[in-house]
This record gives sequence, structure tokens and C-alpha cells, in this order.
Amino acid sequence: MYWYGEEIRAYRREVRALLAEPPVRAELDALHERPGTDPDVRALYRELGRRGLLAVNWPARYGGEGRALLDAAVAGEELARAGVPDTLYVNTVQIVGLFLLMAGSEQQKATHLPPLARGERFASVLYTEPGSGSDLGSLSTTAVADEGGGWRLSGVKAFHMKSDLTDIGLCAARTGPAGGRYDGISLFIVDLHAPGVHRRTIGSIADEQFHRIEFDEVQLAPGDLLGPENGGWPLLTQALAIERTGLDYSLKAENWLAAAGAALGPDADAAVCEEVGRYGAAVDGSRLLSWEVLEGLAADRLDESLAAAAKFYCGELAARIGRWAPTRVTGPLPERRAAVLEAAYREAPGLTVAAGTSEMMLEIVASLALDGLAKEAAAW
Amino acid sequence: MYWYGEEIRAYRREVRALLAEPPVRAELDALHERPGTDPDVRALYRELGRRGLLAVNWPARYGGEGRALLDAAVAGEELARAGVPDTLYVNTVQIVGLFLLMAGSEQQKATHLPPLARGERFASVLYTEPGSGSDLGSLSTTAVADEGGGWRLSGVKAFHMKSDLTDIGLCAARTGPAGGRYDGISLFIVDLHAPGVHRRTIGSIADEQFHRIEFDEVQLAPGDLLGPENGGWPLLTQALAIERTGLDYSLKAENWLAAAGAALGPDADAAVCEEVGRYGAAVDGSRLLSWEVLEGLAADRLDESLAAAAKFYCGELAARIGRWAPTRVTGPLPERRAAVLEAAYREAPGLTVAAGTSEMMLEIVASLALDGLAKEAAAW
Amino acid sequence: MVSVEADTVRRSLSRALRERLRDAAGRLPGPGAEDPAAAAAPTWSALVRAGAPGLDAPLDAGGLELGLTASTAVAEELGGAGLDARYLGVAAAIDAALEAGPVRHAALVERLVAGELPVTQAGFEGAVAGVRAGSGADDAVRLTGELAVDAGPETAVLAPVALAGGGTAVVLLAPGGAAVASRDPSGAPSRMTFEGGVVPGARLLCAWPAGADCPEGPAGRARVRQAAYLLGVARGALHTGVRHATERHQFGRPLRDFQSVAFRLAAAHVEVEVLRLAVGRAVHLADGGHPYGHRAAEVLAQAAETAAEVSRLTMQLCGARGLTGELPAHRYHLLVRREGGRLGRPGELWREAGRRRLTALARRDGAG
Amino acid sequence: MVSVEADTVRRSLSRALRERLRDAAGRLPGPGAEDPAAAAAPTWSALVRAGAPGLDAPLDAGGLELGLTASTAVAEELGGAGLDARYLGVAAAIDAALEAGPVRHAALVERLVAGELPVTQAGFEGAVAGVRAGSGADDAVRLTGELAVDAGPETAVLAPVALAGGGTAVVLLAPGGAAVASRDPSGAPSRMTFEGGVVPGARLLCAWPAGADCPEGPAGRARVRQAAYLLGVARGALHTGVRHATERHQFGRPLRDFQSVAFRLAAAHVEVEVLRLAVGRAVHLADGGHPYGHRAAEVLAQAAETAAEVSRLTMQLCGARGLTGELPAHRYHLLVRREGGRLGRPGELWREAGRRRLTALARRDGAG
Repeated sequence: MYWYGEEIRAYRREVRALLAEPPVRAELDALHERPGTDPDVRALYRELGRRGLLAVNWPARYGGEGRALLDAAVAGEELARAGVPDTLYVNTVQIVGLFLLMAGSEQQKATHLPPLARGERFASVLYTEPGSGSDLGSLSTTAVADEGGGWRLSGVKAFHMKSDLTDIGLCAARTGPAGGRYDGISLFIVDLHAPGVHRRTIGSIADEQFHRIEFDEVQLAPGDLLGPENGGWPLLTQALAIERTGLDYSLKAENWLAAAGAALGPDADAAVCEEVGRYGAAVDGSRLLSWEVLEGLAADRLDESLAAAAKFYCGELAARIGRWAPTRVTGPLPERRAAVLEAAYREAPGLTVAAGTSEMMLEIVASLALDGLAKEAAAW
Repeated sequence: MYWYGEEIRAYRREVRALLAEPPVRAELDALHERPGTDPDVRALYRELGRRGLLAVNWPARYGGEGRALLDAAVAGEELARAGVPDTLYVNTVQIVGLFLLMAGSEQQKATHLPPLARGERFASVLYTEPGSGSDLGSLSTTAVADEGGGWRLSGVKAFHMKSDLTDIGLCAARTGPAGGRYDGISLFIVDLHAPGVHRRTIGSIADEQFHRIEFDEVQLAPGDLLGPENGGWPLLTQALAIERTGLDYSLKAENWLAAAGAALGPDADAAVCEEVGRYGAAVDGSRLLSWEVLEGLAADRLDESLAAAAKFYCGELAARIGRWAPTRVTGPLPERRAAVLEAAYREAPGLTVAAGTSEMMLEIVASLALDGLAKEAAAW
Repeated sequence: MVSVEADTVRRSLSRALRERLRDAAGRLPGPGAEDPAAAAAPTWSALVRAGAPGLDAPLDAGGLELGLTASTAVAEELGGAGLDARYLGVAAAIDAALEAGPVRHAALVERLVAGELPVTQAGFEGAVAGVRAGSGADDAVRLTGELAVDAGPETAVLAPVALAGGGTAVVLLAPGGAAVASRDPSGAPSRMTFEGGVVPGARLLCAWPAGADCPEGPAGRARVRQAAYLLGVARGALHTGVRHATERHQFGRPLRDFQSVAFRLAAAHVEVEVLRLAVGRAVHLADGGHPYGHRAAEVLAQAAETAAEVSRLTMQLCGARGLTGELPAHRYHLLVRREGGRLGRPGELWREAGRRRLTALARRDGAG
Repeated sequence: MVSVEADTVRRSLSRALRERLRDAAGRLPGPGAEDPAAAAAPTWSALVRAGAPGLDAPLDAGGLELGLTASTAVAEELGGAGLDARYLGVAAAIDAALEAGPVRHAALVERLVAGELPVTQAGFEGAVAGVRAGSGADDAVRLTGELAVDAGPETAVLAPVALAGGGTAVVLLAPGGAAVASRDPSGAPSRMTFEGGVVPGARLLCAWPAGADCPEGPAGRARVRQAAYLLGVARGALHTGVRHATERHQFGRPLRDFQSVAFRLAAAHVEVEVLRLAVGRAVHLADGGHPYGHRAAEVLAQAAETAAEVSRLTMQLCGARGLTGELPAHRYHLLVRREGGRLGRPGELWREAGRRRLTALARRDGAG
């Protein structure tokens, strides 16, 4: 993994060439003319989808390119480096898409994946609620079975980004008795254009706004259930883990360090060099960790502890660099660069909270890895 | 408190003059010719005792100078700055002496305090055991009542410094039923020259070695009980709190920073200046915190949370500076200075453990201070 | 002023201000709708009604001469409530205007004391002034260069300018003056561009020690006030964090009952207490006429770092809601960005203070 | 060497060494009785019996040419067991002696590969060499200056010397040579004082990039090995901490069940994993003939800081007993002091690496 083979390098060049095509450039340039806003990037994504840059590792029959997972990671890296806002990509392709591939029925895959791959439809992850953040066991959204074998979904999901314009949601809801915390939870694919779905924006200091979605007796069909009824919790744990390659956070850290570094220049004073040296090694280290996770996923090994470690390390690092970068560069900057760095500062606090708080990640690492370490130590 | 009045400044000058007298200087010089060792400093202490520099704030009838507690702190500061090793002073005068003053009977005070004040006898604090460090509720040393109204003391106390040459010990032992963790504990003043007391050294990487004391059916007289029988726990909590002014730690931090700073010189590079600036402010801040505690004690207010905060802050700071100082100064140094800095490095880890671990201190602050803060916040 | 009164002055001032400022804080708009100028207006009028601009001005300038004791109390309350810091610009401008004696800028001082002119400080974050002053006609001054300013056009700007003859002076730019302003929609400070615009020479208030060695005077006092403001920010953030951790439950327990949360809040509380003592000492020294330049550099650096650290913790505890209008946490986060380095980055301040300390230590070492 | 084999080489080497080193570790004296020379002897003979000195030497010098892959595996195992680092001095001396080609220092290399000459590295911690070399009779070299050395007189010393004509070379001082040694009783490194003593010119092994910009060659390889050693120290300290926290109970629970302990151990574990990956990459690059100077600077700085941080945590968890012979924690604490800055302070290494990165970023930014 320390070394990209020639095949991967060739694919990277291909991706860069596709990203340099005029229709893509035009969409990217248009985005960057509106710094400090939360723009609709669906048109850009359609251009990406047309070029096969979204669902790189999905099988061709679901609209993908049939390439390896590591190729998909390379494409993700290049999208980030080109300045493609990543929320829709991460949610639609990396989380909901990958999860559908892993756990969806044939029917579900055939229905949902191709439009996601083309950048024509988009997906949200709907776990958190106003009253339950890290503690998903306390979620209160319910799906009540009806006579037709379907359910009626009611409750509120909150603090997602871009869910004002997504089309489907991967939603966790209670279907079983109210007693157990982890029993009786099921996962659904919900059509967000259905009657009874109400969306509202929650103002955030970050460029990307939060949204809340209220479900008011939304009708779900039998085919909307993902995995076994009342048996969603283990699946949810798995779904959470595949969010946690850390790669998207590592890429943010890299982008922000690059923006600050370019503004600071090679003649920066010793203190700046020291900080850049330290952050730079950490960024590259975070990438190594993310790739470890990805290599595991590519080989069908889901290492929950490693994934949590990667989310923890990459998220903390990106947050630290996001806070550091704008305060380190003094004096007026070119407008676009200033906008990137200021946005980083305002985005930073969310990075150690989203996709599992740093505390949750440490809890997972502690509970899964320390036993092994204690045994290793005793064997020495 | 930010400002020493003229009276205190005058007393400080007086202390400095006493410390400059030839017999004191001779003892100090002799000490510094044996760097890296754990010397017997009792002769030096006798010189200090003769000059009234030990029990500054004790009443004259107990051998003290009858001055204010803040004067005692000034004397303590000057002793440290003159390079007087502080363990015997802290244990004998600041902890056992002060505690006897607060909680001892008239008879106990009259017997024990004058020789301590003169530097002729010395005291140890005997709480911790091989199996119970922070968790004093698990101590297992027992004192079994005998027919004569006294007790027989058995058990092992460990990890004290200088207890190879002290004369009395303030010892916590179980006198009640084995059931309760905090009930049934009593405090005693134990004669460490009594039959059945066995002492042994435990090698440490720090210059000052640890010792363990084993009590093998040691006879205690009725008058050796300090405070109520079986009611030692609240007293012990109080005794622990008066250990925790943080002043001794703050003084160590100051001494080490001064030694490193003098070696680094005013032409040090920008990175060194930055570190010295940060540590310097923290050292002075730690002193402010210690003086807050002392002012409270002087006014008979024992603020347990503030004391824990001071021990935490001063101990962590001294440990940090102790680790930093020798690695910051590169190249060969004058031998005595090198010895001071290397000893600091080896002493550092103990500073966040002794007199209450940093974790215990945070526990105390959290349990005592956060409620108040929450109320303050709500009132805003 | 007499030192025993200081505590009383601080306490009564804080009490008096707190209620007024609570109203102003209640009227702050949520995230997304922030127009700094509009948001700052209620704060400013509350301060003017309380007579705050004159508290720390000399008696013969129409002030109450209550010293830093008073102005730092105001600053701390503002920071604690997460409110705009323009008050500190006014206090600094009064100090600077009076450096040349009571007469020269008397009219300006009168307007400042009366609260007619909110002032923001800009351009002090680096060691070198970004705006240069050449001479114009008569005693006028011709300005060139750029300045990042985070206030609307209704606010005067106090800024350092590099003089053609060497040295740096501080200039007060009246609203709508010599600059071409552009507002940055991203939330970054706006840019004021000076393309040779001319201001009267009288706007140069006094010399300013750029890249200085622990200055006192207007620059030193401004540092202590900024430190007090950031102490307030740290305290306000801590309050927000503790309160949230007390009210919010997770896994059936208040957040505060989790050891890692409790420990971090306790450690933050200790840091804030140490900062409080250090700021108090700096104020005491300055108001008592003692040397305080070293302390001014130290407390500003310490305050900036403590505020950043505590606000980081609070944002973490408050989670996603901390970024939104549901909790005030985001205010402290944004103020740390805006005010933490306004008068210089902590790193550079620590260097100043550290070099001063090393010099003193070398002297002591040589002496004995 | 072929890259797919690297993992296998490392694994078998580590396994083979571990048992021998466990014996050596078991024979370490406790605190208070430490004589570094005597303590290091069993380690050194275990390594010689395992053929370690020649693993990373070229085939035609009598070595196995297994590259950094092998020597970093040895270094990591030594650090993990808390054992003496003289092996790294030997490996560095072989590299330096071979810079001038296989012939010039052939006899010396033979002795080093045979394990006849333990070597300690000294004087590399600062950017400037403390010993100066003037010319003596014939091609001999006259040394003046001082060196802090933490090994007894039976060990050779590899040290940088400033050449009269400019530049720095590295010299190998045979035991009992040109220096006046004084052993410091405090545990601080001894001082070697050179008062014009003369060594043969042949002892100057090669040029050495003092204060360098991410060097490769002997200096770069020495950095990677030192990083691997410190990775071992970090891992050993972590093992000690986790084990103690698992076995030790407080308030009726294992220490590890306290959230603050669990979180800190988990975070330390993550840091060690990241370091392990980074060291592995540097080794891979160097052995594969790719540029690695930047990575060598980075991993050494990162390893020193991680080892210090993890050992700090372990000492805290082990409490008073960590300072004593009851637990091995103190070994890692002392090694962090002795080895953490041996080839340069982390701060300076980060500067080197950071400047290199800023140059690359500026180039990329300029390019588009």
C-alpha cells in the first residue's frame, strides 16, 4: 500500500483527464464563484456520473465501472483535489451505495443503484435525531406495520447536510416493542419525495447547512425494508463502520494544509515550517491509515476498530488543521483562498462529531483493540 | 495577593540573610558536591531550625515563630530557591506539623511539634500501601485494640521518600470492622524507632529513593490516636487537602525553568523563546493558584476543589518542565546544572502521582466545582 | 485609584452590565443571518447607555478614570456574553488620542467618550503594518496598502500605518473615508484597499510599537483589555459547555457523568481560573503604576490559547447543535477566530515574553 | 531486494530476535544499580550471536544485504524490549565506512560486521558539531572540543566533527583514544573532552550533512533506524501500560475500565499504528531505491514525539511503581530521554521536513 502500482497511476491520470474536460471545469468554476454558500451541485455530479467517476467500483449491471475499491478511492482523492464538494458523493456513493451493494436485495440494487451511479438521484443517511446523536440506541422514529405488509413511518431525523435535495434516505426506525434499546430497529430505503415528508433547514455556521426531515405517517412498501425486520442493529453497526474509512477527512486535511501552505510560501519562518512539517506528516499518516481500512474492505474484511481509529485520527486532524490554517496566515489573502480557509474554520468543529464522535471512536477502539494489546504484551 | 506588601518583602530579605549565613551555606555547598545522590540533609535542617526557618507560622509555645501562614510560604519559597531539598520540609512541617496543629490534642502538640520545629526530629506521611495508591479506601494496615487502651499496628506502607530517616509517622490504619471502605479508619502518630518497625529501600530512577515500612505488631499507646477512633476518614480527607497547595510543585517548576533558561541564554532562537514564554507564564500562574489556596488556609478556609486544582496544575506543569528542560538544552553543560536537569527528568513522572494523582485531582474538581459552574451558567 | 476598591468596582460594574448585555445577547441573530454591523448595534447602545466608553478615560477628558479595572470588567462581560468587541477599539482609540496630551485630540476624545463613534481595531495581527503612510498636501497623509476589516462602513477603524520616515503610528480612519471597501461574502473579513487616499494628519494619533518588546502605554493597555475579553470568551464557552453537559443525556446519563467529559471540563475550569488570576494581576499592576508590559504580553497570549482550547471542548460537547442557533456555543467559536489574534498571534507574544524572561534569568544567573 | 519479501524478512527476524532479547531484558538490573556498559553487554552478545551486525551490510562486506528492512526490525525489537541502542551505532558506522567505497575502510567494516566493536552515536543532537578537527602530523587529525557520551570506555564513538576547511565529517573514535573522559555520577551523559588529541586521518569515515536538508545516505538511513527503534520504545511502553491497566485494580475495577484511562490508551494505540505505517513506508522507499530523505526526517521526529507521549502515559498509569524495578515502565522513560533526540531534536527535524513540503506546495500552486 505504500506504493501505487503502474495500473493505479494510469487510472489516476485518466481520472485527472476526465476532470479537466470543459463541461466539468465549467461547473467547478461556477461553484468557486460563489464562495461561502451552500450551492446545488447536482449538475456537476451529473457530469461526473456521465464520465463514470462516481460509482467506480460498482458492478456494470448497477451502473458502475466494475473497477477495484482502491480505484474508487483514487477517484475520490482526485475529486477532492479538484475541489468537488464531497458531501453528496460520500453519502450517495460511499455510504448508501456501498451499503446497498453489501446488504440490499437484488431488486433494491437494480432499482436504486443505477440512477445514483449516473448522478441523477442522490441519497441521505438518516440515523440521527434531535434527541439522539451518538446514542443511536435511543432513536424514537417509528415504522408501524400496516395491513398491506408495509409500514407507516413517523418521526424526525436531523443534522444532515444536503438532505434538502436528496431523493432517497437510508433510515433507521423502531419497528419492534419499545422496550429494548437495540432490538426492534429496522432499516429502510425511504423515498424522500413521498407524501408526508417535510424538510426544513437548520442554520449552521458552516457553509453547508443542516436539515431536518419530518416523516408524518409516510407510507413504506414491503420492498423498502433493508435487511431483516427488527434486526437492523447489527446491520446499522456495519453501515456505520463503512462510513469510517477516514478518507474524506484526510482529504479535507490535505486540501486545507495545501491552501495554507501555498499562502505561507517556502520562505515562511521557522515556527511555520515546524507546524507544516508536523501537520504534513500527520496528513500523510492519516492517508496510510485510511488506505489500510480500504484495503481491508477491498478484501472483504471489515475491521471495526481500525475503521474507528481512522475516523478518529483523520477527523481530529482535519479539525485541527481547519482551526489552524486561517489563523496562521495573516494579512489579506486572495478572495477564493480566504474563503476556503475561513470555511475550514467554521466546518472544523463538525468533523469530530459527524459519522461518530471522537469519543465514540475511542470507545470502540478501547473495547476492541486493548484486549489484543494486553495479550500481545503478556506474550512478550 | 498579587502584590507582596512591604512587611512581607522585609521578611523575605530577612530569610535570605539567614540563608546566606556561613553554616547554612556550608551545608548547602556540601550537598551540591554530591549530585545524583539521595543525601542525609538532617544537619542542614538543624541549621535552618536554629534560625527559625522551619516552623515559621507555628505558635511560639510549639517552637514556632508565631508568624502568618503567608510568611511561612515566603520562607518555603526562599528555601527552595536556595536549593534546600524539600521533601523533609514538606512532610515534616507543611503536612504532619500543620495537621497536628489543626487536629492534634494539646498533649500531642506539646510533645511532637517543638522537636520538629527545631529540625531535630522528622516526620513521614504514611498513607499509601503496596496495594493501594490513589484508592486509600482499600488500605489494609490494621490497628487492633489491646487491653491497655492502646493498639497493635500491623501492615506495610510504601512509596515514601526519606522515611528511612524520619522519627514519627502520620499513619492511617483500619481499627473498625473490615466491611466498610471508609468507615473504621483511624489516624495515629507512630514512633518509627519502636520495636517491630522494619524499613527497606525500594530503588527508584529518581534521585530520592522510595522506602517501605513494615509494622509487625507495633505497640501504640492511647495517646497516639489522632482524632476520633474509627472516624479518621474525614480527617484524612482534610489532611490530604492541606498537602495540596501545589506550592512545592510550583517551586520545582520555577527552579527547573530557571536552570534551563540560564543555560539557554537570552540569545536563544525564536522557538526556545516561545517555549520559555509559555512555561514562564504557567509557572507564575501556578504560583498565583498556590497562593489562593494558602490565603484560604490562612483565613481558615479549606477549599478542597481549589486545593485539588492547584495540585493538578502545579504537578502537571512541573512534570512537563522537568521533561522538557534537559532535552531542550543541547551540548555539554556545567556538571552541577546538568545534574539538576537530568534529575528533573527522572523526578518528573512522580510529580503527577504523588500527593494525589492528576486523575484524582480532576475527579475532585469535577465533583465539587462543576455543579457551581452549571448554576452560574444557568443564572447568566 | 486605590487598590482595595478594585474588586468592588469590578463587581458592581459586572453586575450592572450583565443584565443589559443579556438583553443584547438575546437579540443576536442565529447562524446564517449574521450581519456583523446589525448584530453589534444593540450591544453598542447598551454600553453607551451604561456610560461604558468613559469608564476608563481620565476625568478631564470627561471620563470616570476607573482604569483598566473598569474597562477590563466591561471587556470580560462582553466576551462572556459572546458579544461584539468594538468597545475595545473605542478604549484603545481614547488611550491613543490622549498620548499626545489632553488638548491635541480633545474633540475626538469627546466624541469617543460620548459613545458616538464605535471603533474596530484592524491590522494589528502581524508584526508589520500592511498600510503605508506617505505625505499628502499640508499635513495630510496619503495611504496605500490593504487592510482586513471585520466591521461595516458605519464603524471607525483604528489601524497601524508604517510611516515613510520609519516607525509605525496608529491612525483612526473615520467611517466612509479614504478606503475602497469590499465586503467578502464568505464571512472572511472585508478588505479595505487604500489607493493613495488622503486623511488629515490629525488622524495620526500616536506612535505605535510594531513588533515590540512588551510595550506599555496604549498598546500594552489594549493587550490587557483584549486578554480580559478573551477571558470572558473562555468563561462563557465553559459555562455553555458545563450547562449542556449537565442537561444533555446520553446512554441514560448526563454527559457530565462520563469521566472523559468530567475530566476535560474540570481541566478547562482550572485553566480559566489561572487565566482569571493572571489577568487580575496584570490589571492590578497597570492601574497601580507598576511595570506590566511583560504581563500584558503574557496574559494576551494565554487568554487567546485558553479561549481557543475551552471553546474547542465546548463545541465538541455540544455536537452538531453547537453549530446552530440552538446553543450559543458557535458564538465563542467564531469570536476565538475573530478576536484571538487581533492584537498579535500567541506564538509571537510568547516569544516577546520569553525573550524578556530569558534576559532576566541570565542577569540573575550572572549575579549569583 | 524485492518488496514482497520485506514483510516475511521482518517477521522472521523479529520472531528470531525476540526470544534472545527477552533473555537480555530479563538480566537488566533495576533502578539505582545501572551501569550502562554492564547492562548493555548481554544485549550486545545476543545480537552478535544472531548475526545482527551484518544483516544490513552489503554482501561483499560480509553482510546479508537485507537492507533497512532487516536493521529496522532489529532496532524495533531492541526498543520494544527497552534495550540499549548501540546496535544502531554499528549499523551507522558501517554505512559511513562504506561511503568511500568497499576498499578504503575494509578492515574496519570487517570488525564491525563481526560484532567486535559496539558503537555509540554522539554529538548529532544539535545542528552544529561540538568537536573541531585541525590537521595533525601526516594525515592525522587533531581534535578539540567536548562531546556528551553515554557509554563506557569500551565502546567506540561515532561523532560529527567540524572540519577546518568547512563542512562536517563523521569520525569513529576507537575505545581509549584521543579523549579525556569523565563519568558523571548524576546519570547525565559523561563528557569526553578533546584537548588536541590526535587520531589517524583514516578515522574520518565520510562527509556528514550537519544541519541538513532531509539527507539520504548514511545520515538518512540512520534516521530511519532511529525512528524504528523509537517505534519499538513506543510499542513497548504501550504494552507495559495496557498490561498494567488490565491487571491493576482501583476502586474495585481494573484501571482500564475507567473511561479516561481507556480513551488515552486507545488514542496512544492509534498514534503507534500511524507511526508503524509511516516507518514501514520510509523503509520501503529507501530499500526500493526511491527518494526517502523527506520521510526519514518526518518519521524520526514523529517517532520521538510518539515515544515520549506514550511513555508519559504509561508512567502515569504505572504510578510510583513505574519508577522502580517492579515494572519496566521506567526503561522506556529513560530511553526517551537518551534516544529521543540523539540524531536531532524533533522541532528541528520538523522544520527541515516542513520547509521541504512548503517548497513542494508552492511549486504545485504556481503550476496551477
